[in-house]
Amino acid sequence: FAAEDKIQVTEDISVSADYDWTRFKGQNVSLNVYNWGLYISDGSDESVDVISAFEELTGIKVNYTTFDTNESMYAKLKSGGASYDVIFPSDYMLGKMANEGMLLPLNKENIPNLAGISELYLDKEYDPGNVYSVPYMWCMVGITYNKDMVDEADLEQGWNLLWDPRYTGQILQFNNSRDCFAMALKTLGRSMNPTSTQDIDDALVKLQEQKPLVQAYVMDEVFDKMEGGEAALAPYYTGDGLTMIAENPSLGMFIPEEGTLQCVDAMCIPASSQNQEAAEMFINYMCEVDVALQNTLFVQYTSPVEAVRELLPAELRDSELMYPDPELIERSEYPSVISDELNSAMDMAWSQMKSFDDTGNQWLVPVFLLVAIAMTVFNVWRRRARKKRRQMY
Amino acid sequence: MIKNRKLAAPYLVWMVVFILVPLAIVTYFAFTDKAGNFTLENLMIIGQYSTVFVRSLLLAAEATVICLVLSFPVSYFLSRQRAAKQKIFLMLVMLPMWMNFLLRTYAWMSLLENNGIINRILGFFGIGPFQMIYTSGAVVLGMVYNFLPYMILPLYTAMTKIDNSVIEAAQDLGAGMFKTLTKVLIPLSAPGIATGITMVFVPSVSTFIISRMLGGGSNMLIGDLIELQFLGNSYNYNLGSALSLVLMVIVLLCMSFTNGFDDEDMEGVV
Amino acid sequence: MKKQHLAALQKVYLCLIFSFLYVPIAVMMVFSFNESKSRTLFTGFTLKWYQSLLHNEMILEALWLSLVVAFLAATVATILGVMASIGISGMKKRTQGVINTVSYLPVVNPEIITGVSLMMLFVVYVNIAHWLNSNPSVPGFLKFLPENIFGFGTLLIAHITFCVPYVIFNVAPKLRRMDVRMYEAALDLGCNPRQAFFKVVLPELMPAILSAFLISLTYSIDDFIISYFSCGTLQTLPIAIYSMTRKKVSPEINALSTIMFVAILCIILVSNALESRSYRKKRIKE
Amino acid sequence: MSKIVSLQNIVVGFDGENVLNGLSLDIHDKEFVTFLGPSGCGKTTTLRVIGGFVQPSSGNVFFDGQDITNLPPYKRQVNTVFQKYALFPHLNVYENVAFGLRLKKMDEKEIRSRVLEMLEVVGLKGFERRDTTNLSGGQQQRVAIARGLVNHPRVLLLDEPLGALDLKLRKEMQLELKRLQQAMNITFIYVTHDQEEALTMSDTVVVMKDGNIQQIGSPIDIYNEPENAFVASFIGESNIIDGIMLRDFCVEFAGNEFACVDKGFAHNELVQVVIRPEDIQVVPAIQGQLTGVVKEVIFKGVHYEMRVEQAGYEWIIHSTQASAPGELIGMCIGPDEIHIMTRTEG
Amino acid sequence: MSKIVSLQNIVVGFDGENVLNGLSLDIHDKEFVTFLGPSGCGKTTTLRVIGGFVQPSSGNVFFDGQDITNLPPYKRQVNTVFQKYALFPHLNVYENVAFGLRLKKMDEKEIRSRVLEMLEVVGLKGFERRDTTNLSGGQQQRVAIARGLVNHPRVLLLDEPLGALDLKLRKEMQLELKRLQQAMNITFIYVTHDQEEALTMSDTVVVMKDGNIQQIGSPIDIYNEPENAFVASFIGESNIIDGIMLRDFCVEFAGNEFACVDKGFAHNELVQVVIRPEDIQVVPAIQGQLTGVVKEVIFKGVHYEMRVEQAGYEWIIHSTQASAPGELIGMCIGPDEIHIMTRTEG
Ligand SMILES: Nc1ncnc2c1ncn2[C@@H]1O[C@H](COP(=O)(O)OP(=O)(O)OP(=O)(O)O)[C@@H](O)[C@H]1O
Ligand SMILES: Nc1ncnc2c1ncn2[C@@H]1O[C@H](COP(=O)(O)OP(=O)(O)OP(=O)(O)O)[C@@H](O)[C@H]1O
Ligand SMILES: [Mg+2]
Ligand SMILES: [Mg+2]
Repeated sequence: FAAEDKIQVTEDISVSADYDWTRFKGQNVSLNVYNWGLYISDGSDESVDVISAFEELTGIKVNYTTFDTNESMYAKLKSGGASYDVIFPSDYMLGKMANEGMLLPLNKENIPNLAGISELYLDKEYDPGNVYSVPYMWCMVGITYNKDMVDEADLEQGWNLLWDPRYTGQILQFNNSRDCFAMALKTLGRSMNPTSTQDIDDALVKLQEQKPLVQAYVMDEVFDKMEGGEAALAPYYTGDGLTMIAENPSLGMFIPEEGTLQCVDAMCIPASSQNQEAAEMFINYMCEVDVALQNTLFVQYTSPVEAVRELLPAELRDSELMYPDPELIERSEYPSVISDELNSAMDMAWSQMKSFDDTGNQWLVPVFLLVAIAMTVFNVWRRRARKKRRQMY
Repeated sequence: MIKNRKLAAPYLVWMVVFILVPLAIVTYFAFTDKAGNFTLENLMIIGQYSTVFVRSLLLAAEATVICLVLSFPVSYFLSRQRAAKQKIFLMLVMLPMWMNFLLRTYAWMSLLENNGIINRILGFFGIGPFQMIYTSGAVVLGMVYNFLPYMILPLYTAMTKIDNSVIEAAQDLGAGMFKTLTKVLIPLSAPGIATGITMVFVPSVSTFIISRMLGGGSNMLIGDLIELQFLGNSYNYNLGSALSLVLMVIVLLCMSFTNGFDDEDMEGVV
Repeated sequence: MKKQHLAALQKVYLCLIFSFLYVPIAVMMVFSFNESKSRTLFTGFTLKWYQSLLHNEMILEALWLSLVVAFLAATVATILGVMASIGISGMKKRTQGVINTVSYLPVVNPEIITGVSLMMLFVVYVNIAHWLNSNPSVPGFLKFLPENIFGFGTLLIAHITFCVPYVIFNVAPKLRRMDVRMYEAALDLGCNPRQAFFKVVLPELMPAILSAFLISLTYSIDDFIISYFSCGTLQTLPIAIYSMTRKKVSPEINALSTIMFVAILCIILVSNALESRSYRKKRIKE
Repeated sequence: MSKIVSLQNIVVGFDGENVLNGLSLDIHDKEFVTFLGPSGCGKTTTLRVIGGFVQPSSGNVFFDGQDITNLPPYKRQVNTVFQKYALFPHLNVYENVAFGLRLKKMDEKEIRSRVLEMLEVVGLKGFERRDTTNLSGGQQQRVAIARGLVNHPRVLLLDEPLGALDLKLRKEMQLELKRLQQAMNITFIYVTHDQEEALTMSDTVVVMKDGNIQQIGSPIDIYNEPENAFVASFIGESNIIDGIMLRDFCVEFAGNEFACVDKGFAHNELVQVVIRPEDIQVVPAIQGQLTGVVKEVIFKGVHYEMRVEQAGYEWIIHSTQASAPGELIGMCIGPDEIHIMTRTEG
Repeated sequence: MSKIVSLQNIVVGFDGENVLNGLSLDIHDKEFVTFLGPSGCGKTTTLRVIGGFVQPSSGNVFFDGQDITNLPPYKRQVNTVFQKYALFPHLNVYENVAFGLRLKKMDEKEIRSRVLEMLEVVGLKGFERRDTTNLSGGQQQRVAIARGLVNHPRVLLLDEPLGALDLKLRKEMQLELKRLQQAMNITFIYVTHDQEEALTMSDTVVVMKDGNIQQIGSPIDIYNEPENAFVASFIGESNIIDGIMLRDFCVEFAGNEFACVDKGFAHNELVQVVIRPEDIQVVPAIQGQLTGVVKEVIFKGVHYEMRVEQAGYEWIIHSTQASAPGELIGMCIGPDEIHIMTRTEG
């Protein structure tokens, strides 16, 4: 690249010069950015602080805050609890929000860097034509394993490994119904996205079967657990798998051949945004090669920006986990948007699975309530009686 | 001025707007569906979650009883110390509450894990390792740890009001240690016990962080269930409201049973 | 002989309980000096987490916000609560009971209910404001309600709401037990009612008010769930901590907690020492 | 002596019951006046009416001739020493005493000199910096008095200020209070239910019962000429017997005729006779006007207290000589020692 | 009468200071013994040693000849009525009294009859179901006594049981307690700091000061023959003057020689002379053995209290006749009224 095409913002970041980065300078514009926790190169651990670079470049103040699940982000936006300018929902959530009219269509003229995004990640069913979103990071679900505890030959089993009774008590499972059900469905040979309540019922049986083998249902605790050698097997996201392997070399990760879920976290603009154009500038900035590179280095997820791959260190560039076999990708699915009805059924099944091993029946709650009421009535009566007795003297 | 009822006006307004109205909204949602039509379905569905309720109540009850048993002697000993010492000990009881709740629980994870500190120490002596984390025992432990001060403080407050001479009187009349305990000490600290039970039982029933972190999420409690409605796939706040309502009713029943909302009893709790 | 045994037993027991309370905290503090990020293996001593804490703007900003909100909320809650206690004390027993019961609700309600219900309230407000502002048939002078309320204001309101009851439960009983004659004595000596309140009643309630303030501060700094639903785009310290768990808790947080713990300990120790010194001084003078 | 406080037809009710029923009373300047009566008779209430803490539902309070019925407490030239002192616990001794002066925005120097002077008067010199909570009861009491007196009130109200002290300290403080009142030369209105205290200190004693005044008079009047049986029995131990006034200077009781010094009663009027225990002389049985059997003898230090049964009535007799229980003794009562009152109930 | 409780060389220390310094004492069966002394002298501590609540650091406690020093309270045949009653607030009157019997696993019928009987004895029949917290002080006091007595203890310990009651009630209860002791025919060990109470009730009075016994004797002995100035001044008001015992039956004090009934002192021994205020006769100035000027006259009901200055000493005189302040009067003191003690400090 020729130097004159670039504006050098910091030592590590240069951005393309044929974009008017400075049109908001001095206008006191600020952006509310809502991202996953620790999901951007933020200057910690000797990384590059891409946000302050953006602020320096454009004069836009970024108010950066974080969330921990798609659902909490959704709940907050849905309720009108806050107005953001840029959010980073995952695929299925993105689709759901788009369906519900919670997102603004992007003005692609303001995001020329969209051109640098690999075709592989564009125009998916959750957002056909990328009307609402620009992918930010991509990953797949794989299984991390501890080489000291797992026989490499067993990896042949694919997803069924997670149902292998030899690893009883050493399996960690997602504490997230969507991913769990996807795996269960896969082992049943169906699509990873439930399409009927029958799917959900069958998957539930499968998950209940698995439950005795599971040590714990975890999300990000998985880092500690796997790195600390607490468990042998854990399905998780490939990007995070890379991070874990970097911390603990005795860990490995594989993606089952039969196919898996792939996930995208994408950048969108909520309907309530007041600064669409500035938000689009931010999205464009995030798609700059240098920025995407720094983010990838920090987060270890796969960047959809095509040019990044070449700039990565060899072990990442050639990693099967970061850039899996396209055929495998072909066999994999994105989580789809599913109906409210199925969602409710899934939540219900999920909680049934979680409270599964105990015996108990529906009558217990009313009985409990009745007992409580009886006790209260008795109590009130007793107090009355005592009062009366006192008054008698 | 000293009994100027007008002074309560700002709070009363505040109370109505920010306590009662929101609860009314919750109640409204509990009895409507997503389209805003009246329905009892939300409440009916709850029946299917009975196991969750039962387990939550049982675990919370277990934690409460353990807290009570542990705190009783502590509070008694504290209440019999000199005033200056009592102050220091009280501070010591309160101090852990200043640490972030999540971090304290995290610390317990470090202790209890299979490769955690306790197992490492035990391994040093050639014992173990034991599976401690991700058992319901660990959940109860987490509850006990986090809510113990809420039991100690009201018990202590109740016990400072027990005159030493009453205990001596019991001994004088022929009561040994056990009888003094059952016939005098326990009945007299009853208000404190009641408050303590409420203060431990309620947050134990509704916690979801403890069960997730120490219980490995394999057992769902009411707190998780409510959270699931607001922060789950289905985003069913109607059901969430209904669950909240039922939980609130249970809690209020428990409370009306233990103490009659007397602020005197609340003293020192908080 | 027997009594000594009992005393020894008592000491041992107290030791056990207090170590139960403090072991996790000690673990946390020790591992804030840990070289590696491991939570279970101490690999070497370092202060780097403290250094990086000083440079972590997100945490520092969140901490700052938490402290500001906590101080404001505790202050407002204390003022509101003290006023309420005084007002309530003049009411009939029955009314008092009702008010106490309602005040008790935020204390016993699961936090998530309080958080969500408050959020719903704010949303309802936003909807009303929006309708008023956008409906052409509404006269112009009614279009003054701001729509963008989520943020500092709502956060503060939420914190005040769950703090006030604690203030009331701390102050009201003290007020009730206070000798009315103290107040009358002040009147007798020439105070008008307002002066009597500020010169006598308030100082008398001061310990209770202070502890109520401290408690409010604690709860406010520690609160996550209620804040989460009412903070808008802001981020308090607990929210920052929770969302950081996307990967794992950074030892920086251990470092922060250690610093806060030590700071609080120091404040308590110093205030205790001052108190006992002035006490001793008094005794010496006798 | 001019009237300084005057109560006219004061009625006070709590919860629909009248605690004071139209009480009227004049208090003269520079007097030591004591309200004496059993617990709950309305003494404190009367004091609080004067202090301005209780609004009478009818009637007027005059101070120095002016109607102050509706004046709030902080505008009255009256200070109060409360039943349990009501010292300000957050202030030390000096600040407690200086409290009233501070409110008057007095010069700091002047405050200092007046407070120190007053502390010296009550014997608490050198206690300025002490916490009031660490003081003994007697010392607290004196701080409370100093706090009132330092404002130079025209009237000081004292509500059982010695109630919480033990006997010895009480006796000392009684004398001290009396001296203080004379030294300051102001009016003290004092409330007590201890008759000995009332007699020891007062210029005028007001005996109350159930919100009504029973008798007003000097201690000697009250003791020696009680107007009714209640006053007689409340002021010291008494033998109170029903009798008949046969004619002037002659009364019949206990089955015997006695000479007395009272007159002016109707012929055969039913009366009550009061005889103080120490006024009955014990004589050999044959010489006595009355004879009785000794039931019980109690040593009281200064004297023996004997309970003597005579014709169904139990006499209390104080005598320096003890008779043995069971002994038959005679009793003589001089005319001077017999006090006649019209008969009332109770 | 046999010894029932015997203390031998009891030493008790708190915080390194000895509260009791080697106290020895025998208490006889069926006596009414009173510990009398100023606040903080160790009365309560002595009682608690007997009750078993305080372990003496040295010395032994015998009960009926057996060493019970190490027996816990609940195994002693002794019951206590505590300083502030210490009733169980969660139990009603009946249950409070039945508490001790219940612990003995007695038959419910027997318990009932004994409790009701005991409540009748203390005059609380019909109060069985009442809450103790709503009772008046005197009633609470009686419940506490019944609770102790119902167990038929050999010894009942009472720690200032009347301290919280008002004067009138106190006097009534004193008599009642004495009667109760005689009716039950057991030993009462009673603590008070009120000398009149001690004199009124006791068979034996033990006067204590600073953890030491000053004198043991009957009320009359203690009052009339105090062994030292402390006892004399503590038991009733006294004039205590330094004097010189010139020879047997003749003592010099206040600048004059007086006949007395004491002998056996050394020649010219320095002594203290105790004269009770009521034992000084007031006579016209010329007839007096001593003459003095009346400083102050206080009406006390039964008598006048006069303070008379004579040669720098202020005499307290009780007389039924008042002299005017400023008057010169004569004082006569009979030989019987002069009590001689060896001189001690304080
Ligand atoms: N604020 C009040 N509310 C209701 N009743 C009251 C109040 N103050 C006094 N009383 C009642 O008025 C009566 C007289 O009370 P007061 O305090 O004047 O008596 P007292 O003579 O001072 O008695 P004590 O010697 O016990 O102090 C009592 O029966 C009391 O219960
Ligand atoms: N548990 C204790 N710890 C420390 N000191 C004590 C204790 N009990 C009593 N004392 C001290 O021992 C001394 C004697 O106390 P004790 O209670 O026997 O006095 P008392 O004669 O009963 O006085 P009072 O008439 O005030 O009841 C006091 O100085 C008291 O402070
Ligand atoms: Mg009164
Ligand atoms: Mg005592």
